[in-house]
Amino acid sequence: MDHAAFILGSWIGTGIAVIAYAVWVLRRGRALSKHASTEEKPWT
Amino acid sequence: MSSMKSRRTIALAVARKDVSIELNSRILTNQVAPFAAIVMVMFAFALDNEGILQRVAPGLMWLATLFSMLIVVQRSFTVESADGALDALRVAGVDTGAIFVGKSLALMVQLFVLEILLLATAVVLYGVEMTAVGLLEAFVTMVVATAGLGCVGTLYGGLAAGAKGRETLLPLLLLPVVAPVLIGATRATEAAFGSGGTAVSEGWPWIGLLAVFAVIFAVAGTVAFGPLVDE
Amino acid sequence: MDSVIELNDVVAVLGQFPALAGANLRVSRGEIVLLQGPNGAGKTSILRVCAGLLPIERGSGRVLGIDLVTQRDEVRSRVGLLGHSNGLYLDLTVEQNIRFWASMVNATEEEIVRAMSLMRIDGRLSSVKTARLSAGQRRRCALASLIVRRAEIWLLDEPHAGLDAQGRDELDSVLRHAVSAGATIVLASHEMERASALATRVVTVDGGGVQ
Amino acid sequence: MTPNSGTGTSATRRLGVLVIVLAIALALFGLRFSAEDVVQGSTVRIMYVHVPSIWTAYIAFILTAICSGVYLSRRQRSLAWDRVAGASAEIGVLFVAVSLVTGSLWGRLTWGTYWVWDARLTSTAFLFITYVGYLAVRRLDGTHRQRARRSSVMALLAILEIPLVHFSVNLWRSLHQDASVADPNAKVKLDGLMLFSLFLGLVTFTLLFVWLVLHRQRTMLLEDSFADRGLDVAIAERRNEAGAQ
Repeated sequence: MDHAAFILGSWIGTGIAVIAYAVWVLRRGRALSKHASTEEKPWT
Repeated sequence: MSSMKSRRTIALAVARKDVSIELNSRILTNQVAPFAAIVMVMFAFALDNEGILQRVAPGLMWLATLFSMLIVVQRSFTVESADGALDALRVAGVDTGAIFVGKSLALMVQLFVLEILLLATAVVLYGVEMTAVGLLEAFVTMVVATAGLGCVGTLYGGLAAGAKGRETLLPLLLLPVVAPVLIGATRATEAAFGSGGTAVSEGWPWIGLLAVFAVIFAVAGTVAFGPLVDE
Repeated sequence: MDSVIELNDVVAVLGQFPALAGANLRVSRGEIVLLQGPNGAGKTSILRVCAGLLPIERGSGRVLGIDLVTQRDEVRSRVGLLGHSNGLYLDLTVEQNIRFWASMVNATEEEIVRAMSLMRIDGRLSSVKTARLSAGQRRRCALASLIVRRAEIWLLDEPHAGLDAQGRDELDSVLRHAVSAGATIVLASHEMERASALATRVVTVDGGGVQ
Repeated sequence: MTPNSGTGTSATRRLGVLVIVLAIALALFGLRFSAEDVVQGSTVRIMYVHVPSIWTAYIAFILTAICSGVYLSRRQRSLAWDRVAGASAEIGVLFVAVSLVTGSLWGRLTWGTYWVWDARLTSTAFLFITYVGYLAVRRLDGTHRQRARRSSVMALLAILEIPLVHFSVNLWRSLHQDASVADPNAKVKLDGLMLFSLFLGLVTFTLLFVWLVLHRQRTMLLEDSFADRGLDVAIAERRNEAGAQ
């Protein structure tokens, strides 16, 4: 059904956008913190 | 110790300086005004219908003003950064609020001249007809809208001046902010022109909106200009 | 000791480049200090830090007893900086430029006339657009605007550059006169011979620090 | 996941798991359990992602403004405020984009068109562009402090600008009530389960936002301190220049 495509499209689109952003942030954080000392990571 | 003069004197001196620069270099009359006029002609090509042109003349006039304004604002800060004059002003401890007011005033004068020209172009090319009250309203609209545009243009122009990659930033920052001016000034001018059967009296509330805009950004600019241009 | 300039381990950054990497400097009132060193050593940056134009990233500094980190704005009105650029409006005439600067402070008509004649930019030159001037003439114009501003500390970056022999002599006498009137001068120059004759002290700058 | 890797802590990991569980529950309630709307039919299901995303965007921009204000008002200016402001704005832009896209899909179903010049849509588009501009200002070159000062002022200016744009767009639209499309503000009548699903959506997205800000803000801290560390090396090199001459 046409409606179903739009509804699922908006849910999946939202999910992909959020997950892609979250993955990008996590990976970047992982890559950077590999070279960081403990003092540079005050949350640990 | 060099004692600073009052804000007002400095602002007027800065404004006079910017106007003198324009009178000496004639960039506005020789380059920006012809550009604005050609934009009005291009709109006529694109729309290709006298009835429509007459109807949308106010919107086109203000769009042409905004596009030309981008050029005038950039020019206004190119003269400051060409030989480090803005740096020199800052080193001299000149009050940035006063610089803001002065540059805004000069920008307003230049924009106003441009708008008079665009209004004349609209009358001649698009066949706009106005009553005496309509002309007065158009005039008031131009004054109040220009006050707002001058303040916003100077504020964001100062941020976008100088270092590389900033010139392209100006339209992105400036155009969303001036949306209320485009809306308000276009509606008020429509009333003044009587486009689409609007009565002259319908324009005044929009002029009120323009006035609110001008006041808000005049105050905000005086405060925020310093931190934005400072390195 | 009456220090008017005091820099302690100052680090200053241009983009990501440390133009100053721990500079120390002390200047007393009435001195004429010459900064000398190779190109890119950090002479210009020291002057710009003292003028309150370049922020201090690390370390501390005081000019005329005012903190450079927290009160940069107050420093600015009391120093005059002549940098590589002259701070002129190229589309204005010489006289319009000087008068504009004069209108920023309470400069009298007499001061304007004196500054312009001292720098030999009165007469025919005064009504010429600064864009059409030679480098030396622009320099003189910038110095005149500095005189009009009556700064307590003069920070001069290559003030002799572009000046002819006569212009240099005149500049030197202007500087000496300024010092006798209570100013303090820090200048960076390549003109070792001339500048060290003028200077009361020579300081070597290299690698973003003072040696 | 090994402990102390990346920008996570046990708290954020627990929060992350909670968000995932809530998201699954939201999908079940929104797409399966909740009823269809009397007027809008199944299209109302888009609401459960659309409304929470614009809600989150508003929270994000409010947080950006608050942090910018705090940054500027403190005597001892801490870059941490600026980083939270930046992280929040970035996530806000993401969610405005999401709500614009889902909104236009919803609009295509209910009004038959992707875009109408409705006041709310138009001013949301302006909101989006304004914060794209804010992020561009953050990327201008300069030191961290310059970035922080400029962008904080920009964030506060945006707070002035947005109501003004919103108000004028509203005024503009109020004169042009177009009868050809369905009223974009038609009220959806929500029953208990639908209301619950919507509420679940708001909670899920808000917690998701908190999780994202925590991580993003820490990555920004790492980015900043790496730039500073580069500075230490550069300072050492710069000092050696003197000896090499």
